Amino acid sequence: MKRILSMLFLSAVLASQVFAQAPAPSPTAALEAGIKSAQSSADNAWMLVSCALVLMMTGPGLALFYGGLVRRKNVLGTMMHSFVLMVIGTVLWALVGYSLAFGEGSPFIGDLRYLFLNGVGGDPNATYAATIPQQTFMLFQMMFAIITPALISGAFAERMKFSAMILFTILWTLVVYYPMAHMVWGNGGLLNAFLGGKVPCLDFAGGTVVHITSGVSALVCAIVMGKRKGYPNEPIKPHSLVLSLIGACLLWVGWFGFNAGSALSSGSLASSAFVATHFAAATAAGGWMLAEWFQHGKPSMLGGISGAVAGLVVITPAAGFVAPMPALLMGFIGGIFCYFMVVKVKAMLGYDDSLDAFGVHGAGGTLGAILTGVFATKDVNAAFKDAAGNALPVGLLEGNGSQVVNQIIGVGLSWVIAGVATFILLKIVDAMVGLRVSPEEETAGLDLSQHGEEGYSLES
Amino acid sequence: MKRILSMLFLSAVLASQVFAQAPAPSPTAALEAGIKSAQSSADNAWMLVSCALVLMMTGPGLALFYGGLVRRKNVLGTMMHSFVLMVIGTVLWALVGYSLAFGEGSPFIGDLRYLFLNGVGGDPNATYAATIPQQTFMLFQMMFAIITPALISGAFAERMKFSAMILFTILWTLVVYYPMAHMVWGNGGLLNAFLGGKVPCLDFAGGTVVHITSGVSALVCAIVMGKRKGYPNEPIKPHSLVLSLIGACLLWVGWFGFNAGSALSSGSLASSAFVATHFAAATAAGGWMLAEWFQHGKPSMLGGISGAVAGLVVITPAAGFVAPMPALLMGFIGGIFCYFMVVKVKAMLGYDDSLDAFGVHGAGGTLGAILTGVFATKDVNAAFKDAAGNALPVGLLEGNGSQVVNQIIGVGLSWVIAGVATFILLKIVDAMVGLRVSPEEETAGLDLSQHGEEGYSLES
Amino acid sequence: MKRILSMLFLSAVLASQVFAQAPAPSPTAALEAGIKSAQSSADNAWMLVSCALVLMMTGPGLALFYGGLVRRKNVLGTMMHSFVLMVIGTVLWALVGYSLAFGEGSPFIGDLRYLFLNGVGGDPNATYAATIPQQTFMLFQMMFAIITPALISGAFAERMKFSAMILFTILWTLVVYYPMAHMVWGNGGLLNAFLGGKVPCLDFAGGTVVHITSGVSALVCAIVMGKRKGYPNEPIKPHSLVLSLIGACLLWVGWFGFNAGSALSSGSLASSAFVATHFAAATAAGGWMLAEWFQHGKPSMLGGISGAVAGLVVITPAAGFVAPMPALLMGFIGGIFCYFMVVKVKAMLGYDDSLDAFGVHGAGGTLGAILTGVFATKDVNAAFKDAAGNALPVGLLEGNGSQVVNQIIGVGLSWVIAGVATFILLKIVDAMVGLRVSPEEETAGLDLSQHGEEGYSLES
Amino acid sequence: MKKIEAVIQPFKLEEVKEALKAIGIDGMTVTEVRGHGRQKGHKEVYRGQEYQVDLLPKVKIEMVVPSARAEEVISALTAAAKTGKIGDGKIFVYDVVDAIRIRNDERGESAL
Amino acid sequence: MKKIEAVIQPFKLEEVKEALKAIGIDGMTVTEVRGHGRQKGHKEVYRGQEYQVDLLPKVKIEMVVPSARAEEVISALTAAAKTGKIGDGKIFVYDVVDAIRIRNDERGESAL
Amino acid sequence: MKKIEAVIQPFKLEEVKEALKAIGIDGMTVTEVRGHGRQKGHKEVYRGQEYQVDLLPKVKIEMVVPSARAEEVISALTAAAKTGKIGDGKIFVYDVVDAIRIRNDERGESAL
Ligand SMILES: Nc1ncnc2c1ncn2[C@@H]1O[C@H](COP(=O)(O)OP(=O)(O)O)[C@@H](O)[C@H]1O
Ligand SMILES: Nc1ncnc2c1ncn2[C@@H]1O[C@H](COP(=O)(O)OP(=O)(O)O)[C@@H](O)[C@H]1O
Ligand SMILES: Nc1ncnc2c1ncn2[C@@H]1O[C@H](COP(=O)(O)OP(=O)(O)O)[C@@H](O)[C@H]1O
Repeated sequence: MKRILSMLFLSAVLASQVFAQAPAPSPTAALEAGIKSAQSSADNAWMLVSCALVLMMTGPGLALFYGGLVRRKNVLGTMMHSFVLMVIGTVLWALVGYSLAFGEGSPFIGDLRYLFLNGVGGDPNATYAATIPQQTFMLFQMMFAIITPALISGAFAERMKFSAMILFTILWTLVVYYPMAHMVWGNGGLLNAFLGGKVPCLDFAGGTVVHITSGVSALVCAIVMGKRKGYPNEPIKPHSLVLSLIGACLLWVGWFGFNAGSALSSGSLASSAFVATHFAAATAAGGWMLAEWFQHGKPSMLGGISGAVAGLVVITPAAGFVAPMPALLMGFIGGIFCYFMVVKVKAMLGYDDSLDAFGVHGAGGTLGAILTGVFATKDVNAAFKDAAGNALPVGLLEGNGSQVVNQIIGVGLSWVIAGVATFILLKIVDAMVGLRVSPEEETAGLDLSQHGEEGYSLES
Repeated sequence: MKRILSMLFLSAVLASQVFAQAPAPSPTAALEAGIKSAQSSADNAWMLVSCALVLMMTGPGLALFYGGLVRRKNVLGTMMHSFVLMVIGTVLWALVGYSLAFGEGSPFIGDLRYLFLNGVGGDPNATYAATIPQQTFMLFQMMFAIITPALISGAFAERMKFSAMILFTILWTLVVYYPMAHMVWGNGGLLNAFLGGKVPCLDFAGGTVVHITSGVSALVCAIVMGKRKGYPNEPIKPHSLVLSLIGACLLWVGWFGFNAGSALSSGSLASSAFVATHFAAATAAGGWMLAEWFQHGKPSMLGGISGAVAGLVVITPAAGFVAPMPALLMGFIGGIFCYFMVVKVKAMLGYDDSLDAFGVHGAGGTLGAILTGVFATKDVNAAFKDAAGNALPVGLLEGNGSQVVNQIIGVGLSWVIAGVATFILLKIVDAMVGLRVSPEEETAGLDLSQHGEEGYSLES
Repeated sequence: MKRILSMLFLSAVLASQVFAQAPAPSPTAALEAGIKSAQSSADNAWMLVSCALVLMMTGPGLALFYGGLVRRKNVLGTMMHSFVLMVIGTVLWALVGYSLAFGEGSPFIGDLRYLFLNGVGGDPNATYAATIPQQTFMLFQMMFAIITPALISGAFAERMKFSAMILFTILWTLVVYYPMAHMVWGNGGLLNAFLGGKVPCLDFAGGTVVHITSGVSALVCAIVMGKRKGYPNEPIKPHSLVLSLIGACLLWVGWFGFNAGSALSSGSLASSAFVATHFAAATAAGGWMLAEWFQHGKPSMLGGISGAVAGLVVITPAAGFVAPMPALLMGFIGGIFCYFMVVKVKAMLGYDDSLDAFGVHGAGGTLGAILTGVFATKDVNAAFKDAAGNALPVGLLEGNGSQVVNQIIGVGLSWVIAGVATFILLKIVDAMVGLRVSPEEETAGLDLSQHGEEGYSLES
Repeated sequence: MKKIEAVIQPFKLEEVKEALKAIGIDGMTVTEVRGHGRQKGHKEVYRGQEYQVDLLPKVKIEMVVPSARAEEVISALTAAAKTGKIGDGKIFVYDVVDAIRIRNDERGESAL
Repeated sequence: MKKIEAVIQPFKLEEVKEALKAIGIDGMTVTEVRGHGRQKGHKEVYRGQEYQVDLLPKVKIEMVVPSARAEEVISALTAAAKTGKIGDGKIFVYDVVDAIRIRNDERGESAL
Repeated sequence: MKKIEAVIQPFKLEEVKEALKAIGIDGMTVTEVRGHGRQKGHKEVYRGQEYQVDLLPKVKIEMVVPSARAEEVISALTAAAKTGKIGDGKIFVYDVVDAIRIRNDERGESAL
């Protein structure tokens, strides 16, 4: 690649010499090319970093967050759920996923123009991101397709057969994720607020596509699969909150790529989304800990990290649309709301969502998607314009009440699709290979029964 | 945000067409706008990454480094000190901190113009960073305000009440950090070498503001709070040097954002600061291990990571002012000096600075601030210019002895402010809620007594 | 640095005013300067991040990956091998390494023009990277020089004297790494495909320089040093696959800096390399796990992460030359091939390569280097051009069979140099300080015997 | 006094504890142990290397009780710990010469 | 010979060790155990789910000593381990039939 | 019945297990312990603070066997565990009053 660079350099030099003599228009064109290249390199630098950050969210981030919350005997089995998705999610995406999600096509699903990434190269796809190579855009979106199904695994942790998990994940990605991604972000997608969707639903980084779909599916999984042996009578404690803290912090840091990266450029919109993301994470962590403090007299580390993740979930759809102070508020509300869902509602309804994938992602995603319709403002993101190009009000507080309605429609649709599809898919997988490990295997733990290895061998 | 982008793209296209016909000056302006945008995006890309890196230093970096050094029963309580600052430090900063630190105002403290981040948006604040959104600058500085008080926690680890820690931290941030940050980096700050300070003190990334303030305050905390039960008679060993190693490495990596990010742009100054930072970390780790090798016949992992952190501390104020070879030397000196402070001096004086926050940050920060006055050079950073715009000598070795004096004044001021304020604040907090947990709680550990949870549950 | 920035800003402003009046050519020059600066800042942003990512691969990445695979009593000793190289590799590089590797000079080794980084500053070195400060290029290459010898440590883990390890590492870096780096990447290097090498061997990011050299040396180390006490009769299990998973994921993420960073710019070539890297890692992890599934009925976490690393190794030399689909294929082949080498061949030959540094890096690097010659394509990287500047076929599949021959020559040379030199160096070191710890020390573990500390103290 | 030493399946610990509390026995000491017996272990594979693990995680419960209550404790314990499958574990009974409560130097049965 | 088995508070281990060394007893084996007795445990809460932890960390010390020295050991041990608070722990005494030093097959008291 | 309790060097566990299997003893319970005796410990240094570690990792093996087989077990065990160096460990023998197999309430020697 070094030659390439030196040549690029040479040409630059030559060019500059040319300019000296050449007539007016010519240089302008050359300069514009130079500017375009610089702008593209700048945005691409940030987007490549964002891709890396979002992958880091899944591995090791989510793997650690979830892995620390289960019992020692299931740590590898649980981390494997995240890890194997870095494999499956990637291959599916490369073969068909990108095309089904971002190919033109119906309002519900993309066509096959990008099958095997055909035609996805170094040039930008101006429809989606005009200043970065389409390959970068493809990579970034792939990282989302990897982590989303991984989030579900929190619901069936400690009891699902590995083969069943793989089968379910593949089907779910095809049937739920790709269509949802297309509807919300794909060109012509039903809910796409920017590319001609009938129901313009604002979802900056995946409140509906990522969190509601995974969270609601998690709820269905928890109900269909039933409780873990001994739950809730026997104590089932996190085996290492230290691992979970590492994971949560990496999720927090990685989320900057997730949300600020969704600006698909490194301009001021990215900075704004970065601010909103961090602020919401902080106040949500605070909110959850305060709730604990009032209820049990002690704020806990588990509460703090759970709250932080909840806040990140809540702000995800809003990150690029809301100002800093509303972000602080959204996080705080979200932290307390998810605390309530996880601690009170789950206990009431009595399902066993092992790691609270629904209580955090489903509940938080729903809340966030709706609040986005409330707090979104044209000062941050002039999402809607009139013919004359003047920015129109975006959120409820700016006087655009209809947006909340659109948000609710988007939320409802996500709930239905995720819920129904997941139920059917689980039944299919159950019929094919069976969903649950045997009681003996569950007692022995997933690490030994599914993978033939142990997480720790600390005997000296 | 996608629409925004495509529109940006469109306008670009249109523009270029315009140029074709338009008269000479017009295109130039348009091109300059394009260049400005590209330059800003480029610098912003690096700065957003730096923000993420510096947050990563606190969580999980510092949380792990400190968490691994305490006993198993205090691991969560210790990590919580870092984590809760990601909450408190953020909220305070958003509400008043940024304004108090970087608003215009007296030489000692900023005014309230940026209260609630009022007016802090996508446009640059040319006074501080002309090429990046002010929101990015605000974010970057916030990450410093988060980690600084977290560093102090090393001194009172394993014995401070959580409520007292929170109260103290809030007060300390308001009374010590914001004023110091304003004095050294704020417009018109007393010690600001670039924006009209009376005493031009060079501090590239926080030798005085971050490390001396936290380190000296740590010393006062250690003395005021007294020793841990059983110290130094009973063995109090790090419960997991593995965690501490992970933390130290993440601190090392994150520090590139801390120091090279302090260039507030991604030009060659950032590269130069990056080099200095890495070189000093490496030689300091080497220096500390060699000292151990001579003294105990064995270099240790704990010694290596302690040395690396010491080197990073020492180079922090100098990173953007010194050449590579001096950086190598500063690190080496710093590693050995901090080893001496931690191993010999602490033992002599007999205070219980649990995790050596003073020995590393206080001592290292002081040494680094002074050596900055010695090794700073105009070849790396033309900090001072004469009327004609010619670079003047910067450091002692270049013949500007007065700089060392200025550095010492800055150091002295930091020591006094941090020391006195911390002492008073501790007395206030003690009177309000009491500083220390009860002996029973200390025996049981902070995890159970303060948070009602355990770090590990490894029983199968 | 703030003054600098504001001045930069000022001058920019002034400039723009100047343009208004000034005659035609003048502004163009000024604009070109602005473009050059923006382009450089953009590329530098990505490259600084890449430097940080590659350092993160060694610490904590490799330290954790290897540290988790050994027994508890050797965890620190093993992590120390990676950590101490962050010290040694840095100092050597700063003093002589960069010059020996990238100075002009013979086809085999560079000259001393850059001794002590003399003349390595903020200006680009156009020969290697025309758009970034030479200091950045120097940093990036240094990170490679740090991790390469660290990879070898997997072979002699759990039994080598620390002093011997340091001595060997220093000699190996001087005698093997610097010459190899110069031959493949240095100006005029024997194998340099872009800067006048006699045998144009394609190695984008270090298949030969990094992986074959370290892997083959690892094999020699394993054979010369002999087996660990009790191997293979007594069970020697990884003490924490959780640590290894964290490490493997950080290696995966860091490798984006390693490979995509090797584009030395943040243009579309970086994106392409990023895609290839991620795809190969994913399919290799899948391939290894499938192989296990067939052979033992269970895919394992250890298998998954081993496969991922194998895939990253295989794609390293090819990352900037191959299209996405071939990358998927190369990874898959690589995963299965390395599984076969580690599980079958090692058992057959019976040497004790503790952590399979050869089976993964030696074998994978060799396979990757050869496959690069097969799948490289001008559509991704127009490596070769004819006089008229038309891109010539690059890989075998494009009809350039000779490339495979060149690749094999490069591979052969690397094998010979690494193998012979390592053998001799080991003998020298053995004569000087002895290679192995005593049986008692080996039983007690490296942590206690070499460093006088323990990895964990979990007693409550 | 007798010492009742039971080696049971870890997942039975809760039940056994409850059963003992039920009959008024709440002084006990629990240890994580590994056991070997009729129950065959499992296979672990690391990079192709197979390990037959024949020491399985068990929990040991020790109670010192008045000789009179020994039988009662044994049957309660057996009932609670039984699954009927190989690996349930064993109970061993030993004589105890004396017992002392450190807190107040009480001795003999009153110290239990 | 007698076996003295003491279950004590973990934070008392150092003191007890010193006390025993003081009277010339330096052969001992220490085990991390969890104990249940009069001392009430603590509550842990994870995401709202409360767990009453009633097995508390204790340390078990075993020493086999000549019967003649038993009482002396017991009192030294009791003195050092006592805090006077519930949870101090217990000492149990057992008869030992024989002792063997593996290193040199010595038997009986001389093996201790 | 007798209980054979052996404290050995951790790295000898495999050999000892094999030796016992060889003579048909496969019921045993193993515990990770720390021991103190003639064998001097090691020094650890953390940031200049030195700790003399005098509790060293050992492994405790407990077997309850028919009295008749005690000697045979002891000699097999001693042979396998011996290195001749200080720290090899000890074997203690105790009387066992009774044994119960939880699975089927078998009692006495047949329960072993
Ligand atoms: N003779 C023995 N001495 C000491 N412990 C034993 C003995 N026999 C069995 N055990 C313990 O009891 C556990 C269960 O014994 P095992 O034979 O596997 O099942 P079961 O008791 O149902 O026959 C073993 O793992 C071991 O810990
Ligand atoms: N009957 C018993 N058998 C075995 N261990 C016991 C018995 N009673 C108490 N212990 C051990 O002694 C510890 C302390 O006993 P506890 O009743 O809590 O306090 P105290 O001894 O001061 O009354 C318990 O945690 C348990 O480990
Ligand atoms: N009197 C004793 N009571 C209980 N355990 C003992 C006794 N003496 C030794 N041990 C155990 O045996 C181990 C080895 O004893 P030590 O004196 O170090 O070596 P040796 O047995 O070769 O003399 C000790 O670490 C300790 O665990």
